[in-house]
Amino acid sequence: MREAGRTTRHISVQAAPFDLAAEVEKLTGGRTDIGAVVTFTGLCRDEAGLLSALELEHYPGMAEDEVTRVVDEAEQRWPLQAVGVIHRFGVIRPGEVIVLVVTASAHRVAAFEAASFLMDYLKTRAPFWKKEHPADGSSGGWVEAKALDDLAAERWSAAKRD
Amino acid sequence: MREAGRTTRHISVQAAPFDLAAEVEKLTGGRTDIGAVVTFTGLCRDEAGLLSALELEHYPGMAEDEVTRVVDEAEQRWPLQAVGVIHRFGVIRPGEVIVLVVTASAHRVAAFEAASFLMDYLKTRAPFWKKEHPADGSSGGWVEAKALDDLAAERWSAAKRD
Amino acid sequence: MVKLVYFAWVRERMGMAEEMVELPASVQTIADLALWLAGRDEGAALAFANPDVVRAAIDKHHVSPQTSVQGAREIAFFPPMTGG
Amino acid sequence: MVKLVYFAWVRERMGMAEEMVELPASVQTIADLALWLAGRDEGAALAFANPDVVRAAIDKHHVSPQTSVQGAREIAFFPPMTGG
Repeated sequence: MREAGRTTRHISVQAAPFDLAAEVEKLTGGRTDIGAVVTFTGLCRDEAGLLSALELEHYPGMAEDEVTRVVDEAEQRWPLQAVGVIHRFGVIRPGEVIVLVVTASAHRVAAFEAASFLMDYLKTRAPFWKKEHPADGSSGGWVEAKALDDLAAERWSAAKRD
Repeated sequence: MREAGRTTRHISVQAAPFDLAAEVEKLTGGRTDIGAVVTFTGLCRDEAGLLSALELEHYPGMAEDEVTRVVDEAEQRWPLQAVGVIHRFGVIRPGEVIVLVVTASAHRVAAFEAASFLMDYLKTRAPFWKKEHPADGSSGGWVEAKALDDLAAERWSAAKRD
Repeated sequence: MVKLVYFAWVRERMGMAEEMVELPASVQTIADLALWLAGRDEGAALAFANPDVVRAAIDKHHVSPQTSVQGAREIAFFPPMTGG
Repeated sequence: MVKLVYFAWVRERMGMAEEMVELPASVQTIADLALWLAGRDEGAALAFANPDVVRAAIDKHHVSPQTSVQGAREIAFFPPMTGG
């Protein structure tokens, strides 16, 4: 896991909560070659009290595969020493974590860009769907995909062409 | 600390190590309005075994003031719900943390951009200087500022003019 | 026989999570399959009412509407993703 | 009297971390002060050998070489920052 030139990686699609510090430690602990670690944590918001929970449906098998393909692409684009993605499914309450991305590199720009890229690509490519459970007990609906998320993902294609 | 519209902040210039998870919890724990948390951790590298430690000199008083001014500017540019900066001084060994930036926002782009901005500005504005202690016991020298870091900071001025 | 799987509101409108079907010879592409499914009943018609919105995967890889369904073992239909 | 403080290699070349000085009337700006200090001895000359590289702060705010030193209580000289 720790040889020079190899990227330590941890990918998981799971229902269970997880611990930020433990995940970072798992990826970077004991190493002295890492200069920069960026983490992104995506949480469930209560939308000013309107939301009691999000329910995340996923495509078992494809979710893991697609996250892996996105991580592969990030590793090809940036010199990463470690990369981790955990994406949860099932019922997630406000304040709970939905997704974690961790990137580690010798330098900060690679770590920042790779983490931002991973989130943009996961948003538009990983097969997960959010359903809202309103606090008033009504039936709720599926969260609509945002055109802005597609644009965010597309800027990485533009960057590649430059 | 937790009213709507107020940004929770924690700024510290200190010699002591700190705990990533505890700092994130301090800034975001118990809240249900945060959608995205980005952390940046900058660590001391051993430069393939050549370095035994970095010694960080700082300008007491001005370091805290300047970090505060940089955080003020980030808060003006992005809608942040919480922001934290911890910068250490003194002798720091490979694998140890030098700096931590935490940003929290309702949406991921603000959290990513603000964290990246904070690091670029801290690099070029916060009065800290790194001296290298080589592993072979020789006297070592001061780390030179990188022109690239100035360029990284300047792109935020360009972005403002757009 | 090919396995069809549905997710999110496509699943709800189809009224099922998966099914095994024998594709007629006229169904060559993902777009053909969507059109064929839409003609089956009211729920399916609603699921594919706006075929540009529905996404598809063959054997757990994203594909475009023009992709051939030949050799597919599992074909999935679902709305645009909203994870992350 | 004004307090001068030095950091990193400016401190090492000046041979001190701080000092109290009475500025002559000819020293109006940060650039004037750097030039005046550089004339004092060999170490100071080395510290300010490339005045474009040395940064300054007045009362803990970054300033440019053209900034007036009038009213300053504490003036700092240091190399470009390398924190973060």
